[in-house]
Amino acid sequence: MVKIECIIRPERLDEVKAALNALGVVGMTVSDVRGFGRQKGYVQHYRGLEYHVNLLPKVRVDVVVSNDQADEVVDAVVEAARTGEIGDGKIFLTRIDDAIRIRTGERGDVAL
Amino acid sequence: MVKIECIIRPERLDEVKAALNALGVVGMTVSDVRGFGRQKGYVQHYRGLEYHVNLLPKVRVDVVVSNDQADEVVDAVVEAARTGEIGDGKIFLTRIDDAIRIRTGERGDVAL
Amino acid sequence: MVKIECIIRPERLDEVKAALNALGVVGMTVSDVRGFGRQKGYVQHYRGLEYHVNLLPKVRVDVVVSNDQADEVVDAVVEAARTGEIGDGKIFLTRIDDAIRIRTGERGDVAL
Amino acid sequence: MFKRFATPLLGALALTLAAAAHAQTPAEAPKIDTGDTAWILASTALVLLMTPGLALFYGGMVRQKNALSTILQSFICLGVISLQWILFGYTLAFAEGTPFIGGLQHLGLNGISFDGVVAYAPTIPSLLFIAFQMMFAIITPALITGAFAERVKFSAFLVFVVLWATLVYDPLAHWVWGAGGWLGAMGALDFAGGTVVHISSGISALVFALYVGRRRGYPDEEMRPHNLTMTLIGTGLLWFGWFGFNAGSALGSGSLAAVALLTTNTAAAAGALAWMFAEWKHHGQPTALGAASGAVAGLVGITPGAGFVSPMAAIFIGLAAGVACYLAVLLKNRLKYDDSLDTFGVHGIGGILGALMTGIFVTTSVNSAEIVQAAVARGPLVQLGIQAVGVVATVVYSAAITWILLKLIDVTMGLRVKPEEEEAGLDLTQHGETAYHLV
Amino acid sequence: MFKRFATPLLGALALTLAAAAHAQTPAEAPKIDTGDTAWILASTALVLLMTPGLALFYGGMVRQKNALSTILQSFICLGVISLQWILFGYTLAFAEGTPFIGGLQHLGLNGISFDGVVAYAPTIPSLLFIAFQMMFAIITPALITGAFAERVKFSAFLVFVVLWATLVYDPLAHWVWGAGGWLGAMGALDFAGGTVVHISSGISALVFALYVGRRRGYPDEEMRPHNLTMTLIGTGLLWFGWFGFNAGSALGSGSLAAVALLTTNTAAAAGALAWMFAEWKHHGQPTALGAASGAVAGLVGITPGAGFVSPMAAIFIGLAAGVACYLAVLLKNRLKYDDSLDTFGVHGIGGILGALMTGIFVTTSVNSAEIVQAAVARGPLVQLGIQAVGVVATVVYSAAITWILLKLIDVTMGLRVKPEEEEAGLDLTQHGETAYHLV
Amino acid sequence: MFKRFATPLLGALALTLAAAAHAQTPAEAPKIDTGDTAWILASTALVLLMTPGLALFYGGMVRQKNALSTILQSFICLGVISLQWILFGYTLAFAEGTPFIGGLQHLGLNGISFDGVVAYAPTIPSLLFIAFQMMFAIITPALITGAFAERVKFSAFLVFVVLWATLVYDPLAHWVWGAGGWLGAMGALDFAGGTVVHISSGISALVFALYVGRRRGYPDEEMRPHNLTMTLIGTGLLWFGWFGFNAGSALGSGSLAAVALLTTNTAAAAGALAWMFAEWKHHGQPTALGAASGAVAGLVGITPGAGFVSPMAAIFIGLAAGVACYLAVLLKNRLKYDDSLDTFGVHGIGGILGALMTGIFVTTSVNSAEIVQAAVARGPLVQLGIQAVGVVATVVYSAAITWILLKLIDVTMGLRVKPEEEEAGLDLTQHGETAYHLV
Ligand SMILES: Nc1ncnc2c1ncn2[C@@H]1O[C@H](COP(=O)(O)OP(=O)(O)O)[C@@H](O)[C@H]1O
Ligand SMILES: Nc1ncnc2c1ncn2[C@@H]1O[C@H](COP(=O)(O)OP(=O)(O)O)[C@@H](O)[C@H]1O
Ligand SMILES: Nc1ncnc2c1ncn2[C@@H]1O[C@H](COP(=O)(O)OP(=O)(O)O)[C@@H](O)[C@H]1O
Repeated sequence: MVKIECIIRPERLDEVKAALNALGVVGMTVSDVRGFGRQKGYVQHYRGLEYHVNLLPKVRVDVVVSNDQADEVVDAVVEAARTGEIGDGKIFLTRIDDAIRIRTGERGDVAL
Repeated sequence: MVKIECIIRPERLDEVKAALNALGVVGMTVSDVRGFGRQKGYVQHYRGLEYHVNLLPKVRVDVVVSNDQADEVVDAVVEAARTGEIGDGKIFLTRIDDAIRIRTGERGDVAL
Repeated sequence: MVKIECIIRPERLDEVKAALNALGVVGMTVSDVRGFGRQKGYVQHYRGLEYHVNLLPKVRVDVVVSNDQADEVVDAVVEAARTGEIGDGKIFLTRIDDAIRIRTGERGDVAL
Repeated sequence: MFKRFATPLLGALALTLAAAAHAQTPAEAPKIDTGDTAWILASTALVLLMTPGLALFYGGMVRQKNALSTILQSFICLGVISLQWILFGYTLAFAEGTPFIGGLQHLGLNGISFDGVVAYAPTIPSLLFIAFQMMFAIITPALITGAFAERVKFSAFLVFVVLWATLVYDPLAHWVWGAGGWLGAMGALDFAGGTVVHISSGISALVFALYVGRRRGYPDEEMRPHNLTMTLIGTGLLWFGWFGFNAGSALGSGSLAAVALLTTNTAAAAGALAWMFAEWKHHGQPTALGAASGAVAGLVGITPGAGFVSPMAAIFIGLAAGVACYLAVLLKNRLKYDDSLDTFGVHGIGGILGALMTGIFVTTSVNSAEIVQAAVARGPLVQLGIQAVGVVATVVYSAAITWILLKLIDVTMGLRVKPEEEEAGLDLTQHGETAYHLV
Repeated sequence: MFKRFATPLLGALALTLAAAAHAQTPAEAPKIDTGDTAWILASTALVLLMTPGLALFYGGMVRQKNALSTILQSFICLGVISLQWILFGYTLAFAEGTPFIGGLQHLGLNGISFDGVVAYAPTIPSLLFIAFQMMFAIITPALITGAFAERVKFSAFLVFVVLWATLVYDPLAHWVWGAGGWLGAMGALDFAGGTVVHISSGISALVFALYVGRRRGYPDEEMRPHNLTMTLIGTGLLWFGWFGFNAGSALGSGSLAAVALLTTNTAAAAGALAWMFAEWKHHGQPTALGAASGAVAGLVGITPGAGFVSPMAAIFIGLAAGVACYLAVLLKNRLKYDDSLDTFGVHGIGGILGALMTGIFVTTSVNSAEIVQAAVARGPLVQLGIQAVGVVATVVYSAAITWILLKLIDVTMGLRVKPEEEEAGLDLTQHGETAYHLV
Repeated sequence: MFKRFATPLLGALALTLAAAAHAQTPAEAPKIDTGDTAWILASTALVLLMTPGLALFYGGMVRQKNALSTILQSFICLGVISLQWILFGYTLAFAEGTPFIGGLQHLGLNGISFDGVVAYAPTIPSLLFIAFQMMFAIITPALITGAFAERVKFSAFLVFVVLWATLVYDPLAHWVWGAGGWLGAMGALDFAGGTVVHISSGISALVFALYVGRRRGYPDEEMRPHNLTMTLIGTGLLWFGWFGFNAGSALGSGSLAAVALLTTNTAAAAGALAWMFAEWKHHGQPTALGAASGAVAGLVGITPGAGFVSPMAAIFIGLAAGVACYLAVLLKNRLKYDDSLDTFGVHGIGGILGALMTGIFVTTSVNSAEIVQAAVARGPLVQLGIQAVGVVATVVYSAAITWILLKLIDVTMGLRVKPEEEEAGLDLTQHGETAYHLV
């Protein structure tokens, strides 16, 4: 099993979700994060104090899939999340040793 | 070392925490996430516009434990988080290569 | 590639960011989490009901770097995040199998 | 309120007495006074604002998943009771009738002259008296919602509110303030609604909380207020609006309104300090929620006596209400029934305490109306007894009718949401909305 | 408003008529009445508060990234129009002039005596009349901001607001309420601004929404309100402030103000229930946002008739406004133009409906002023026709001038922010701020 | 305020003069006017609301971990000072005494008749004058809390507030407004509290900020406002309440109140625009926080002159206050002392500027009271000198006493929380609460 961790632009979440559904991926976990990278940030000012904001809102989508599904999922995410501008984000792949479905106690690929 | 990543229902967090404490697990990290899966969502309407909400509030609990403690932790979480209804969530296991306690610089199992 | 997952005190984030930048690390992802550990919490009371709060606000910083950069990054984080008091947090290292830059489709170290 | 100066002898007599009690009004035919009217117009607006204020006060204390449903329960009382009142509520409460309920002669405001006055308030327009009273009828059922927050069906709630307003509030208002009402005729004092508003809602709240049962997970799960800044905004608006509630109950602009305003503010201040210091002593820390709760307790406590007691007495009443309501809330935590936002603990206890203390502290130096002179002549012990009769009657009647209504609704349409709906929150499951989408 | 009783025959005549229409004022020289003044002072404060209330009502409905910019757009109207009004807006609207626009004799409040009165309101200080009217001039352009929320440059918005207030609001106010204004002279009734405030802003909103185009992603992306509790606080403040808006438009304290207050409250209540039940029936669930929207629809609907119709008629107007505005919003969703926060659907439709219904329900039992007697004498059909002329004139004029202004601004300075700015949000890109830093 | 027309010749004379200054009041025995009373009742409520408004204004600007503690610091002033005032504050400020402090004859409202009047305001009830003044005494110490937000012990704060109100506010109020107060006798003009409220709190704020030292991490760490929508709600409530503050200071309902209301609104508008445009020019972007801060600066600036200057002068005062306070805040950032929420920059600087400008712009066309005629007769330069004396005296006295109080509290009970408490936030460590539990 592989965990595919995608850091994407918040406004691409709907597309990514749709793309994954189209592949038959039935589960994912989403969280709000802030990203720092090449994308330049914003200057904020509050009563004359300037703050440089370089942590930008991003969304992180974690999908765990079986090894053989990994490649098509990565491709689908790249396509759905890409705008071509700096700040589109990253995908990281990690090996998952096991997965358990809490409801049933099932383990392995069948638990996804 | 193993990272045990549990996606659970928010309302089971207290039980899971208690179960882990009972096992002598002294640390964990919790975050708010939204999950998509088999559990069906809700329809929201705002001035006649309908939105289907299928990202449901979940809580993610990350616990890193030594290899030999992993199984009992998984079992404890499964028991504490289960309601038997769709949406109880998943547990994912990943190998952790090293852990460092920032305060002391200690490494390995002793850092947990 | 290695993912360096740092759970730190919120108030040390600026220092950690600065330390990473100084090393030439150009990307990281930050999220708000709550941590449970040896650090003791607080008692809250609402109209006479007491709640013990032992999930304390922490910040999680994820940095994926090439294997050879890992050690200096860990050292830099330890130094920047340490206060010497209980609750300074942990760093966990995980092997990352691949990274993809969504904007370009690049893979591997070059995608970081 | 001035209207409670109206005696059981109706019509002209009531009118004359009421007029005589009003310093600025000559004994001749009543005439609308622009200054009196200006203050009651403003007061009506102030009391109106208390319902949104209450919505925030309560809304901040529930969990996020029930924020909107809680706010809406208060808010929609503005919709439902505004219509109920002009259609049939006003006539049931204030038309001449039996000692127990008003007649039906003013159904749909029938027979109310749009540019005349009513005997209850001879220097302000009739419709203004009706509108001002309406605001009291609106907030009273809204108060009850605190007791059953986070677990009741919206449809059942709507039915309950209409029936409760009609069968509990309107008769009680008639007993105390209506022409010929038996409690008023007996000499029970209630300046701005200690029995009619606070005891009635507080007791009904208790009955409702007991009937409907605890929230799932209570008291084991942590149920922390989701937004205390909202509760504090609400407290500010309630305090502000209460000036209209109490000082507006003078039904005119003058010394009596000024006294009522000052006693109100004083009791609120004393209540806030009392609760906060009690908590500080007891738990080691003073809380913002405690100070806010104490302010409301003080405001409740002074309501029946606002225009009858001196500012110094108001300090005492406020302190007593703050401490008593704090203890009542502690007791609830001990007994483990689930009056979620402490409507009984604050409005029930505070209202009872205030009603009784009014009997003790009433003084003609503040208000020289006949009804006050009579009370003072009776002496504090006798008056305390009369006040106690008012309290007991209100408690028994409210509790009984509320219980019957709940039973009725429960067997016909069901009262409580399903467990999984309660778990997911009422906002999503009853209303298809969520309060916040903060990225 | 009383001021609309002023006839085309100016000066002394207008004054006499206005005075005569006012029950409490003897026919002799006008004298400031402290009670009338007290209520209009309070009303001015109440209407002032509506603009922050509107800011919250709107601010809660946008996405978080535009919360501050939306609130600021309303808020800054307080800044810009307050100055515009005393410098030249007031004289354009209310000085004697042509039937179409006021003269310039009161530029910078020139010639206004600081301790006298103006003919429009002979029992309150001149400056108070000016200040009260100012609050209407402030909130009207703020209403429009709901239509183009989340996509317009702040600089362009500021220029638009000043020009719109000067070229649309001020002339329209003169037509209807100004000395010699042609619509007023024709007998069109508008008690508190149905045409001047709501139709003008509602129609301009529609034109603006069509001109500037949809928000990026609309209607495919989900655009949920970021904080409905804020919208509900705003609703509470609007309802509260509207008592000043409508009952203050009696320009004095007395029976007329009382009627207006009661009709206002009644229509708000009926509107809230109507929208909520329509939605319940249609979507299966009643929403808090629906109830709030309906309340505002009811308030809009009653505005033109608040001091002309009975409380029973107000129920009907409120119900009709609630349902009609709900349907208008559904239609928008169908037609897919992007009037983001439904300014047209609520203020345009509600205002038109109310203006017409005023012609039907106007009655001398509520208001016996000459202008009302004339209207009743004409009969409902004729009066409906007159009202329709007022509506059509307002629609055509507002639409035309708004379109010209937008074209002008667009070609000179640009109207809309860049796509990437819209994506990142106006708070960050126009103002360098973000609303929340919640850990 | 009218009360400041009272001369050093006390008793009957003061009363006669005050009465004479009031247009609507005949020279004969004072009589309560229902219209005057209605407006001051409403004004008292409006000023009350300013304290919750301030709590939100400040609460939104701090970091989330200190939201409740900041709100509570303002809020609890309502509790503490309400009691302080009726027990001994009022008598110290307003009873006849020396030129420097009032006597003790009205301790606990002793000797105040509940249905009479006081000489300061002969047409409204005595208790209403006392209640109205109380609201000023409450908000003034609350203003100071902005300077030391996020780092002071709650217990130390409570002690400070009581002592400061007693030893700084009460004497200053006596100097300027009290019967025989030396600044008033000298002819210093302060309509609604420029010196008494704003300079005193602003200077004390500066001293407090310097004494207690910077927040941990300031200025290196980012300390962004946690909820600017809350700050904007607060601004709206402050603007609204300020109508009571300034126009209520006419102590009656009439032309003077109307002028004060209009100058107040005008200066607020001008201040908002001035700050916003200064920032736009300087930083390239206009901010909502800037507009809000500017509005408050304008309101502060007009406070001493609200009933003495014309609306056109108010534009100038508002613009000047907006720019000056903006520059003061920039200077603070340069000097790096930590007046956290800019109480000195806005209230200190704005108050001084307003007090001086009042001397220049005062005109009898707005207010023909004797004190104004005397000021105008002296000529602007002399009056400016008198105003400057008032400013200097207030600055020196407030600074000295505040410093002594802080020293005293610091050595006895400690002033500042522990570093780790400051890090974790005052909400958790001082109050055992947190503001939000948003899932
Ligand atoms: N080395 C890294 N480790 C973890 N997250 C990263 C890393 N580099 C980038 N990110 C995440 O990816 C996001 C996009 O990166 P950025 O450099 O701005 O653009 P791009 O991916 O188009 O080159 C960042 O905001 C951050 O959340
Ligand atoms: N493949 C997956 N990858 C990541 N998270 C998943 C995956 N499948 C499910 N989840 C998470 O688990 C939660 C529960 O899954 P769901 O299918 O609704 O119920 P169940 O686990 O009972 O079958 C989801 O809301 C989501 O957060
Ligand atoms: N076993 C663990 N798994 C995951 N997170 C942990 C674990 N132990 C500690 N943490 C995280 O590290 C934080 C600090 O741990 P704590 O025991 O309080 O202090 P210290 O690291 O100084 O010993 C915790 O709040 C928690 O977020």
